[in-house]
Amino acid sequence: MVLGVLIAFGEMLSPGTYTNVQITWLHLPPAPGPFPNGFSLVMGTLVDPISSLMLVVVTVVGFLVMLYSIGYMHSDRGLPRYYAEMSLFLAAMTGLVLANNLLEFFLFWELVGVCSYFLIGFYYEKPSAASAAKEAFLVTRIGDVLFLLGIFLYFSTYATAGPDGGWAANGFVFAHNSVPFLPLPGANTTTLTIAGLLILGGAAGKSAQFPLHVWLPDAMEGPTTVSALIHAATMVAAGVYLLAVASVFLGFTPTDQLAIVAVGGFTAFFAATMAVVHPDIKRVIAYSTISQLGYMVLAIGAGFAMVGLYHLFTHAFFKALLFLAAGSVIHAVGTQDLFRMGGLKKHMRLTAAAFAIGGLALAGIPPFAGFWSKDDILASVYSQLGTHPLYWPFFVLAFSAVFLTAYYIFRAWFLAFSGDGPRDPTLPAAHEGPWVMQVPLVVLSAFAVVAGLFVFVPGFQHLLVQGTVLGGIPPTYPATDLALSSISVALGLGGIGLAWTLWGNGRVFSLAETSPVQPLRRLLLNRYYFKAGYDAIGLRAVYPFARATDFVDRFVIDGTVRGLERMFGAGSDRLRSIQSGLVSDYAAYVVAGLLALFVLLLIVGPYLLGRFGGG
Amino acid sequence: MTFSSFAAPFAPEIVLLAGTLLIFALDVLKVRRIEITGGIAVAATLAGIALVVADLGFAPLAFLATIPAAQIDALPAAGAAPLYAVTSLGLVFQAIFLLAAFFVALGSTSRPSDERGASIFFGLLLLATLGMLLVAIASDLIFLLLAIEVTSIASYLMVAYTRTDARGVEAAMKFFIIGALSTVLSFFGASLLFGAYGTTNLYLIRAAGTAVGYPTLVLLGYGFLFAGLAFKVTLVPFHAWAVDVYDGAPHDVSAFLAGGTKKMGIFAFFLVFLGPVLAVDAVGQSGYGLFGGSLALGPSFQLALGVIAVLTMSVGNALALLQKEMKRMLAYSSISQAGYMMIGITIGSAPALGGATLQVLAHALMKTGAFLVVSAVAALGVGPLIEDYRGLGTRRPLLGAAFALMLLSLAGVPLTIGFVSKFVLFSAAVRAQGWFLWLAVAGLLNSAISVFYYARVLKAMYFDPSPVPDPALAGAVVGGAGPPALPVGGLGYGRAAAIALIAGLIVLFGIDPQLVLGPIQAAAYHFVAAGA
Amino acid sequence: MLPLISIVLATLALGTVGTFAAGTRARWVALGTSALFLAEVGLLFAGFTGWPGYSGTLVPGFSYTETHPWISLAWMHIDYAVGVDGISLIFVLLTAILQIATVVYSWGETQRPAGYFGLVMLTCLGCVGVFVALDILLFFLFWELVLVPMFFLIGYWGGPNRRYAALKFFIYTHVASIVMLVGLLALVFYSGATSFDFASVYAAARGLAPVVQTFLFLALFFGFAVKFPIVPFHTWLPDAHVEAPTGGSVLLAGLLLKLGGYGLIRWAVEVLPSGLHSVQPLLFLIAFLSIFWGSVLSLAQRDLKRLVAYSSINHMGIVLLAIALDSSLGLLAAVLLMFAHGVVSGLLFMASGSVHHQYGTRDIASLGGITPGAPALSTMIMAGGLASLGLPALIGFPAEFTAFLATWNGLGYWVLIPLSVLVVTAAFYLWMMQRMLFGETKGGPPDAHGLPWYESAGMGLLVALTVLFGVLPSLLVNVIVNSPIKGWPGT
Amino acid sequence: MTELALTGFLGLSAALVGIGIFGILTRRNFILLLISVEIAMNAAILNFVYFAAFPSGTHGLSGQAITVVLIGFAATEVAVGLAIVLALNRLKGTINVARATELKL
Repeated sequence: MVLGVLIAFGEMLSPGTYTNVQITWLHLPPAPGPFPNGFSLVMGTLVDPISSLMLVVVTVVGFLVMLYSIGYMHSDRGLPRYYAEMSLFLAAMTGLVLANNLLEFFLFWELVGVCSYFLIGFYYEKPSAASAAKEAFLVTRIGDVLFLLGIFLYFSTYATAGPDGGWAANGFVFAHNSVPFLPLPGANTTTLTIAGLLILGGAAGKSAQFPLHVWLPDAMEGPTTVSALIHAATMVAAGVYLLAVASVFLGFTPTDQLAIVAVGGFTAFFAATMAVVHPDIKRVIAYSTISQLGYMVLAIGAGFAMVGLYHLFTHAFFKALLFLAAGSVIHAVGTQDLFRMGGLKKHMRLTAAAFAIGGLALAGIPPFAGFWSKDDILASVYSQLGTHPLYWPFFVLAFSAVFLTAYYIFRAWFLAFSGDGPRDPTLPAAHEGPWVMQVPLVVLSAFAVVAGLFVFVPGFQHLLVQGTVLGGIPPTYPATDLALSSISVALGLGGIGLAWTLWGNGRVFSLAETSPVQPLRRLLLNRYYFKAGYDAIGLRAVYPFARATDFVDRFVIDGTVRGLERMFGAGSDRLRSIQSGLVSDYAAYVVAGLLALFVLLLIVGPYLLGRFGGG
Repeated sequence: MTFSSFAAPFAPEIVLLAGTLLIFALDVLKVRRIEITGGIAVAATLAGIALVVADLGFAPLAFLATIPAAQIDALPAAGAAPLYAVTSLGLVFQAIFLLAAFFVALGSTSRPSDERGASIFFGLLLLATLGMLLVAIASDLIFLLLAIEVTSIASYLMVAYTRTDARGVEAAMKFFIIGALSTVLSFFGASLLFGAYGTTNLYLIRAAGTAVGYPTLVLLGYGFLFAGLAFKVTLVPFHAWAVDVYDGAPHDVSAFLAGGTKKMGIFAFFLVFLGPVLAVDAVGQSGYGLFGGSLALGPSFQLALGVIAVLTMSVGNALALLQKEMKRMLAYSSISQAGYMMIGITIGSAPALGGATLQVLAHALMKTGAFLVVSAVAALGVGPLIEDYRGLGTRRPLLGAAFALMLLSLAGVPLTIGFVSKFVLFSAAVRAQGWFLWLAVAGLLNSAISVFYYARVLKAMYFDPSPVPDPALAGAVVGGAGPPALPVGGLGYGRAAAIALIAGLIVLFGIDPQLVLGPIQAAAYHFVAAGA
Repeated sequence: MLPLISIVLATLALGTVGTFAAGTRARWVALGTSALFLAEVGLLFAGFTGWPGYSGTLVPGFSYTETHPWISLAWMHIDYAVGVDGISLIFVLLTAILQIATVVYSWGETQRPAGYFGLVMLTCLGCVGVFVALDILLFFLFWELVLVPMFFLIGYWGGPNRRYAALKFFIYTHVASIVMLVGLLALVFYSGATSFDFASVYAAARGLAPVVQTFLFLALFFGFAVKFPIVPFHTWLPDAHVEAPTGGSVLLAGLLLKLGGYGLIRWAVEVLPSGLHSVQPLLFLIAFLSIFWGSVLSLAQRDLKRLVAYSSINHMGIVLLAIALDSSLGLLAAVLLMFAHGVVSGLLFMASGSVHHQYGTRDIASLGGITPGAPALSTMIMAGGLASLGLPALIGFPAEFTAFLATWNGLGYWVLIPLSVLVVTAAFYLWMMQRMLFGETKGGPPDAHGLPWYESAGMGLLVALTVLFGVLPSLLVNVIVNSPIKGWPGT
Repeated sequence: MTELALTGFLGLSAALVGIGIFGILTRRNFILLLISVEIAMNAAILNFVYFAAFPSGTHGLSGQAITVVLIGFAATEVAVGLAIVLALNRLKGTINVARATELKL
């Protein structure tokens, strides 16, 4: 961690210096055919502004979560497994951040994926956990496949249009300040568009963007610490990071950008809606994660990678904070159901405060971290509205999501902490966790307050700008638009207000069964039936199809084989009856053979030979 | 000419004749112990082998060579009509015949020493072998046919020599009737050829070629002759007798019939259908033509042969496929093997002849060995059905291994002579190109199918649990329920030695085929060039 | 220089004989042989160009070549000709690895150990022979030789339905190799070569007319395809695998399937270029079919071994695809894939064998939550599954990555077919793990003794290699590309 | 002799062969079978006799010699046949070949 932070500060002090070391991983020598120059795949590390930024996030949050785990997991068997997998994850994540080419990026990308698979399934005795782990792996796998194909497209584009002609001998290393693909003369724009979309697909898988978002809420089956580290701060952010990297080193076509904006904007709103009604504290936060990731994607789509990364940075802290806070709540009361909790703030002041800070940051209330970054995102998108009319709806969606966000997070807060005692009396008496659990809360709260202000540290903003240099031209940082930000703040406050009126002071707002919005609520509770749909595809379509194929395999293909076998057998049996045992028959065969011979010699032979010519 | 110069080419024949007479004389003198008669037979055949191999130019035995190398493969003076001619290929076949006879004799010495008619058996064995040796040096049609008849008559009697076994006698009856019929056919054919050519000498017939008054007679003659010889070689549809005879005959006799006399038929085919009428280009590529010319019979005969070859191997396989009795299965398999040999005759090129000859050698070894194993196993009290062999492989590892080896060789698995012979034969077929390729394909597919029934035996021997009580063990138990125990776990020295030797040769020739392939190919080239 | 390859073959031959003779101490002899063999392979590598530590004078291409006349007639010359290039060397290495792993894994074999280990030795001998043979007859001889021990392994040590499976395996593959033999013979004689050795056939085949090449290629391909196996000639595989003893399955999947791929590369693709060219579309079709079929079928399997067997079909389909691409990258990918699949499927079959020993069944549905009971075992299964579904840093990844890259490069968007099948592959492995390893414990407690040390040792070795070559694929690649193919340094 | 004669003789021997073969195919009595064989055999023997008379020069064994040999051979064959008949009769109590079909399939 310390190292990570040091690197980051080093970058701040001496912007524009890049460390890049690499080794050849796989080398195909030049050979005639499609690869005249041969090509090599390398593994290397590239430390540049944005990677160092990520590094800070990964290491700091990682450290704090590990610290927190000491308290949170203390009573858990399989601790060694837990720490091993967590460390492996941190290692892989660091590798991903430092990767200096797409292949290596993909390699670690998969590794963090499998770590998350293991950690989600940490309580593998629980069938739900096991299946959630599988679901997460599979859904992200879909994204990975797209990502892989995207890599191929970039590689082959590089092959045809790359500076060194032929397949890059340099192993497709991200070349800083060199021209990215996009402006590259001769690069096939359609291919690049498709490639961009495929990359987006990969990112969507990892960052749980619509329509591959289903896995993230279920991933909450894992320990809360895992959710905090992997499914809030770091791994899920990898998708966003990928998009940022791609936008910087590869570049997106306008079409790609529109698609990215669409996905981001829609997801931001879509996920928020689901969070509004959910009773499970962790899942609420999970949905908010999805929606926040949507914001980042939106920003990158609008062409402001640095802003997206900035939000990623701040979000990492306050979202981790929220999770850890929720964790200590769960640790205390042993349930995740908001409707059973209540009045916790009496016993858990620190946690309540931490959660509140996190909530405020999330809701984008100044001066908390979330405000600045989210505000910049909205501003940046607003500034780009001119580029394409379709930006409008998604901007509006994202904007309105601010209100929902504020509402659902504080709904959660009120449900959990306000009021005078738990709604479910059977809950154990709540109490704060040990110091190892409190310290991270404090630290992260501090970050959640101040992280947003970093942007005013010249070095930091420079870092962002430098990091996202596109084709040698440093991008302009979006100007803050006071009107816009005031509206968003107002929305946020409005959301909080609504939450207070419905849920404050232990009030429980229950929607009348007859209410016209009831179906909508059910729709939201069932997550728009997405998961159900996916399961249906799996269990009602694919598996029966597989069974059918199996049937064909056993009875048609193998049946043919056995059929042949039987045919031979039957033929042999029939033939054996000529062996009658009566010697006169045998003599008859001989004479018949003699006659047949003459037929062959005099008729068949000459005919055939005349037809096809002799031997 | 002096007797010695006259007798020289006949050295092996004379040895065998002496052996035969000696045995019969002893029989008259009531000396019938197997140790003696069998010993004589073994000695005679062994001596015969030595002499033949010496004549073939086997250096270590050179001192035994009786025929001046110049006389071997020598073409007679134009117009001369010798009754016999020594060809190197003929010598090779003699060696094969003697080898088969030797193994049978050796194996048979392990039969109960007071067995009735044993001495007759050995005498007839030598007599039959003598006839085969004569076939191998014949160069006159009548000489050839008579030699064949010597063997035939001897083998009729061998099949029935016990005179008490109903199965044996029935077999002999069938054997005799079909045999007599085909004898008639061949002599009738010969008579027609005599009519067409005014001679029965193969050289002269070849010289005359197509310059002949009555081509129709020639066609008919060769047709009848073919039918007559096909009986010996058990070509479909002239094969039906073979299965019953091999089945009914005493095991050792079956071994001799399958491993020996059948091969005589093959060589007769060589003489009648290849030697005299073969025209060969430099590389021995087939230029086969029976009277290319007026009736253009050559190609059409080839076609007929090809058809019959494929028919033979296919029918043989098909019948063996589900066969339940071991001996009948082996009989059918040897029918199909005859089909392979016919491929070589069909193509008629020197390589093909070589391949066929190697196949003959391989088959002689494998089938003699297999039937000897059968008779050994039967002596242990195991039944005739394949399923009676259950667990044999694990109960009698060595015997089982030997039998497995022979079956694998029959199936054409590498490192056995069976593989090499098929490989060479089919190589020759492919090399001949044209429609001969399809002969190779047919042959290979058949050998693939044949794997099934050999594998079935292996399955029974190794994978199936052995029956209880296990007869395969009873034989070995001294004073057990089975027959009195013989040495070598109930096998007896002779059988054990014969089986072991054959197994050894199968592997030896499988690993270093050049040993036999070299001489055989050279002989084949001479044969084709010299035209018998 | 030492005739290393002959020494290797001799080692295995003697080892086989010794093992058969050794009775109850057979396993020691087998172990010794395998160790010696491995050491000799090490020597082979040490002296091979392109190997990191190489400091010799060998020219690239075929190394360690030996030629001794064997059968020489006026019309055909057959040599005992052996030698290795990068590709064959890789496969020899694979053989050595799997042999020793199998021997160690089967350490507890009590049923006629002499026969068992002897047959294992014999199988490996046959495979090595196929990989090093540079003469058609020699190649075919070893090719056929492999069938026999496998037939006995399945038939004697196999499961309940072993007899049927053994016969089916033997005949099915034998018929195929017969067709292949016709092709090989025709290859020699139609191209006018009198010598059967690789070089002269290779040279002579250039003169063949494209149409002839096509037919020859098809004949050879059929022979190899059944070994692969590719749909629809694959049905012998599941039966053979399910019935075979664990060691048998390992060798079957790890080595025998590779014979097909190797033969295709060495004797068809290399020798009959225009033949390959004209049947390429067919090959692609078959490959896609196999990939799809194998993967989807695995999804439907309840028996762990059957599942792995079908996944083999899927992987070998990818191999065929890579070979059919006829590009240097494709070739590289194909060889990598085969090596990877050899190790991984070996691991998986060992694992399923252990599952069977421990729980008395391989039925996924009736097993569950075995992780608490047998953590080591379930780790092995997970490692195998993840490697097999192409997880980075495991051996499967570089292979599949290159394969798909090559496919994209050669076929463009057709690559979507195998790529999308990747998801299915992941699906059935994950589903298997979820049902078998996780969830509530079903299917009774594990065997009292737990996982025997030798079984975990055998699997551990393979896991280690999976990781090693997954992290450093160049160890393999540098060797592979030293082959006289596709204008690689070997040429 | 003349063509006519030749065709006549050939016709005769052909007839003999035909009769013999017909007998072999139809008779069930072993003795009768033997006789049929002999009839057919005589056709061949007859051929040798008169083909030897043709002008077209006779090398090697002349037809007559062959004839003598063949007659002798035929006698031995019959002898063997009779031996088998006896054995058959003793063991099966019949000389009807149709009764001896124990070996089949």
